[in-house]
Amino acid sequence: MYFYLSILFSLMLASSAWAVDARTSTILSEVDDLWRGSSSHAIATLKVQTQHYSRTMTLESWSKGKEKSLTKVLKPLREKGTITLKSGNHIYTYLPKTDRTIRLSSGMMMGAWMGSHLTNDDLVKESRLEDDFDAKITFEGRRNGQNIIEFTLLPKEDAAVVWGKIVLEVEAERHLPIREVFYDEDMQVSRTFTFTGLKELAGKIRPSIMHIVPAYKPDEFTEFIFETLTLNVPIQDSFFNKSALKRHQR
Amino acid sequence: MKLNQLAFRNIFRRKRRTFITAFSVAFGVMLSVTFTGTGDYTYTNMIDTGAKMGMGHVTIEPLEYQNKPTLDKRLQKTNEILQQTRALDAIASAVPRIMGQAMFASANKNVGGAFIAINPELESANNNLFIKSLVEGKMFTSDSKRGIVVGSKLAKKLRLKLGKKLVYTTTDVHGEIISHIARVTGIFHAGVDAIDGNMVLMPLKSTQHALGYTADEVSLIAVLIHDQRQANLARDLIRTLPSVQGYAVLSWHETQPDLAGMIAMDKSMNYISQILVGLLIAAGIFNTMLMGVLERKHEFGMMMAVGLSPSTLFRLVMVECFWLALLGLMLGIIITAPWYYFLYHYGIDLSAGMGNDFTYGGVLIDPLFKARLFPESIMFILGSVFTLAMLAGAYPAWKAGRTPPIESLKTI
Amino acid sequence: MSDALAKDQPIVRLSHISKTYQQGKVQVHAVNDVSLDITQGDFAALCGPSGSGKTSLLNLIGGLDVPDAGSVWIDNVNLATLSHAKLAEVRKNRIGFVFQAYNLIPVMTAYENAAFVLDLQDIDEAEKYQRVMQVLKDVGLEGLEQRRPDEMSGGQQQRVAIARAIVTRPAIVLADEPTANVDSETAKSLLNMMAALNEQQGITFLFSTHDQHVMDKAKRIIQVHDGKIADDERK
Amino acid sequence: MHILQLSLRNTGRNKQRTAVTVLSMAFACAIMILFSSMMAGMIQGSERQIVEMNIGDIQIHPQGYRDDPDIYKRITDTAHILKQLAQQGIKATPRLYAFGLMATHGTSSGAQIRGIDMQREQTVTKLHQHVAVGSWLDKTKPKAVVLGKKIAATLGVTIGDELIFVGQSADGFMANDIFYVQGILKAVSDGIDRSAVFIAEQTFRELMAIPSGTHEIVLRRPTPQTDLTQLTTQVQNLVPEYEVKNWKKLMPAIARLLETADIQSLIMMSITYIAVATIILNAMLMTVFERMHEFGIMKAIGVRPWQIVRLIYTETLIQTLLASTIALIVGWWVANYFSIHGIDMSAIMDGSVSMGGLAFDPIWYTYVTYESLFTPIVFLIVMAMLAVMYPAWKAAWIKPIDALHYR
Repeated sequence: MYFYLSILFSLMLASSAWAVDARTSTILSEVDDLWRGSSSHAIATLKVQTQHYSRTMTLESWSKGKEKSLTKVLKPLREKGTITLKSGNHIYTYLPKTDRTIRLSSGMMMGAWMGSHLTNDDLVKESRLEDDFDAKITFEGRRNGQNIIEFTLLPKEDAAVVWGKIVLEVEAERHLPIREVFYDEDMQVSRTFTFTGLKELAGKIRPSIMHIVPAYKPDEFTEFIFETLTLNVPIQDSFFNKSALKRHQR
Repeated sequence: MKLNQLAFRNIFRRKRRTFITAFSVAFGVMLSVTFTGTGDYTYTNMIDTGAKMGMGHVTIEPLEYQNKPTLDKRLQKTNEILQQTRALDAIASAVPRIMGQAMFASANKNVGGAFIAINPELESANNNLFIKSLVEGKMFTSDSKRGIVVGSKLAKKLRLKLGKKLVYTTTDVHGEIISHIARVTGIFHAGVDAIDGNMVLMPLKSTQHALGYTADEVSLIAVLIHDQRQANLARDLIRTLPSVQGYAVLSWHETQPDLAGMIAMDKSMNYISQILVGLLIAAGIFNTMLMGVLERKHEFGMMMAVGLSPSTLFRLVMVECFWLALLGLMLGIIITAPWYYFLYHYGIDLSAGMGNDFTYGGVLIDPLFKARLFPESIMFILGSVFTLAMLAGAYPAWKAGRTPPIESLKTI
Repeated sequence: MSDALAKDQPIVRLSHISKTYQQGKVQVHAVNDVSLDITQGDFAALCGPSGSGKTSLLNLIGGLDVPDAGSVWIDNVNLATLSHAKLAEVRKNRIGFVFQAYNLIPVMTAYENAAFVLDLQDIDEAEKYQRVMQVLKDVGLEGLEQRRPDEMSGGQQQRVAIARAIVTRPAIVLADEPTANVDSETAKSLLNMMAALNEQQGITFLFSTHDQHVMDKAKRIIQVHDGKIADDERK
Repeated sequence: MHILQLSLRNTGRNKQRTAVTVLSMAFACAIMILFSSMMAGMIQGSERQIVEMNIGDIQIHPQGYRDDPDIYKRITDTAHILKQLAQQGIKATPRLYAFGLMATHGTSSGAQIRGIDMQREQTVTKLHQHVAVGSWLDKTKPKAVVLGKKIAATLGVTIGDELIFVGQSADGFMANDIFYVQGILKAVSDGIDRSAVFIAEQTFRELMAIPSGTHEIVLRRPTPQTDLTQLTTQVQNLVPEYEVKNWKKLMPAIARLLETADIQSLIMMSITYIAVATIILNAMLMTVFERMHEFGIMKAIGVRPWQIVRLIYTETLIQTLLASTIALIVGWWVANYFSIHGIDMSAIMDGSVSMGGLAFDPIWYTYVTYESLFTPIVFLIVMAMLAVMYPAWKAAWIKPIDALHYR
């Protein structure tokens, strides 16, 4: 429905505003910066595998800052031209089949996003991670043949998050994310994000594949694959206007 | 010798007939008390319970809130309205509330539901059903930022326990989507799935803050009154207050049309039943009175022979009927009192023998067959049974006066 | 009250009265074209076998029944012209009734039974007491005023009935077989008492009877046969 | 003289007394018949309304569907099942469900879309008669929807307005389409009022990419007399792999509510029966005691006590049978009248009424059952026989001399 891929990737993790020690802050900022500039343009593939179906989509997306993003479906043909716009707290969907734009209500936030294992709410929420968690390094050293740093993110008392904690592993040297595990309040694993497919994107080596497995359905997954990524592209704010949605339709 | 005295002696002489007639009347009292009493109890119980589930007997709310209860509609002079409302005699309590829809999420699941934001200082088990049915934990305090009391079914769905957190997502006053965290301080079990699986209570102050309301803004004011039957009166009274001008003031009939309809249906059933029972009682009294008159044909004939006029005879029988009815009422009170006492205090448990999974928990439908009478109802019952007895006695009395004396004398 | 009336002016006048009853499928001509006058001071007996029409005649005279033909006059008033209530008035004020048996109000004492009609007449309390006590004394029931009917013998009950009939000073006392239900000794004393009342107080009596004692005492004997008057003889 | 003959003559002799006794018993009994029929009518009527409106008598679901309504849990051999049910004379209809968003002019609401087989649905439920404004779905308009009362209010739509549905189809794609409001229902049940959107089955299948299978099969008893539990078992045996539940299991709260009403009416009935019993007792006591003198004479001329008991009992039987016949005819006639014409209670209640979230009709019909007809009759006879015991005993063993003076 709506896909602001860059925001998803970057803000899932961290931000520069962590009120923690300098080193933690620095590394998390680096991770955060991996996919995000002041603005971005990307083409990505989304693969969803469930018990009932598997599907592949190609998406094109633009973002500016944290609050604005626009995602358009390129493939398959059946959904081509579907556009999702996130502007601040508002989410709009343009449906080419009906030629109508719909604003999503709060009640829809918990719906599955694009048939994947993420909810609409996940995408909105993650942009607030930095305000919601305290981070600290809980492990440094070798694990699974790699030198890693493990961060544990604990939600702040007031934070509107459902997780008990988030554990993030990054490569010790390049500070590239390896794995991010979400725990529920009883500290049971709820879902796991794995980052692979290192390749050069926007002039730097970054993971290009994000693989999400829900703990309660281990046979299913959702996967994002970056095909291209350009950071800091010039985009007008008006690009993200609701009234501009129809214009994007080609 | 006065008719009264004569009637009295007749009543005492024919003890069996007197007893049977009085018993018919007494039974009428008992039946009416049972029917009316259970009705009075059940309706009051349902109405009060309904009122305690959020809207009160009388609701002060923004115009159009009834049709489309969205969070952008709100009352703005809450304190002023509260002050003026509480000054009215009929009002038991008036409490500010915010009611809205929200999504509730835990790490496990998310579900849609509704919240009621309350000020726990103003609310208690007496005016809030949810507080009454709290089964675990306790109510949050009025200053609580994150306290939340959830329904048992909702807690189960989200796998929540006391102290666990819950994220609610809703739309604030500007139409923006907002999310906040809350921690479970208590769990209530009202016994109705639609409520236990949907409802949460939240602190008014923090909810106002979260939604962008000022401290003087709420969705509605729920007014509870001492006697639910005065709801429309109270509503009209409140409507005249200067502070509520521009707002809607509705009684429970309007805010809970389903309940009002159901009660109306049940009441109409009860009326019909009562009419039938009334007919039965009248038949019983008529029967005994008529038999009594037929039996005494000879006596009446002789009285008429010595000069008693038909109208005097009619009066005599009516006076007897009057005392019989009065006696019956007294007997009725005597036999009904323990029965009523039993129904009042214990009731008959209708849920017994109906399986263990049957938990009503006092909401909407009480599994107890209980009775409670309004003082007016008592007067009404005694009055109507008495009238019934007198009416049933009228024909036999008339008949007694009409029988030609010669006919009466022949029946020796 | 009778002083104003001439001795031979009839208290009761029956003029060609007839009465037919339907008993099952049979028509019974209980009274068949009877004309009769009863005058002040009569002590008359209607005699005849049972079924001859005596009781019917008494009922017609007392206004308890209405004749099919002819008219009944009491004090020169035609009963046929009176309403139920007026008829009750006449019975109350002008006629005293004495029946065979079961003729007292069971819930009342002897005094109250005797006073019953006076009660209906709204007589002043003191006068009532005086009259009732006098009458009870006259019929020989002094000291039994507070007895209930079921506490008295048949003769005593009949005395109460007679007391009740005469206490209003009626123009005539109608007595239907007054001695039929009592033994002969009692019957004799009842009759003597009534004869004395007739003699001393001039009360007019009309009995129906087939009792020889009564007939012997009667000053006028009216023989009734098949609803007709066969003979009317004054002694 | 034969006792029966004597009793008959006695009964006929004092017509007035017999009439008063018989009529008062008949009256009480007829009222009880009417009352029982009304109670039965209330219970049965409520049940019928619940069942007819939407949920049917029995529903078949895939295992676990009700706990977690997942569009992938489907009954795969629907056509086969429907055919088999039809062979047994059971009417049934398939249904499909999915959740999504209904949106219009800036407002939106979560909705449950319901794919309906228009033809079959009409044979099973009365939803199509419950349209408040507009009309029910019809075949010629595949893009038409009928909405629940409250969701229509939430969306602020009226007939002819456009609605956009967005959801996720079974193949993971986005399901979206434009629909037009064809009708808005009256209050049905809370769930339907708040979120139901009815669309044609074929439209649903195309929209949600579900070419086959159904989520629910709803069926109705062939006749109202069919035993529900038995039929449930029968259907379960037919489709052992699916969950088969009757409405009482599907809506336990309502079923309990009706059971409670049943018990309540039972209490009311027993109290009322006691009232009737006093009438009968009264009538019997009066008739016998009034004739004590007569029984005294009979005893005096040598009739044995048991013969008197038999005489009284025979007379009582004659009277109660007379009363029963009258009561049966009158009670039946009145109850039957109201079962056809109904008692209109709309004067007391306005419009349609819902109870526990289910809509009810303001016209109350009686329901004449064998029970409602004969329970009062049997009760009458039994009560009369019991009631006459004491006076009969008294009459049989009284001393003749006392009886002659009996007042």
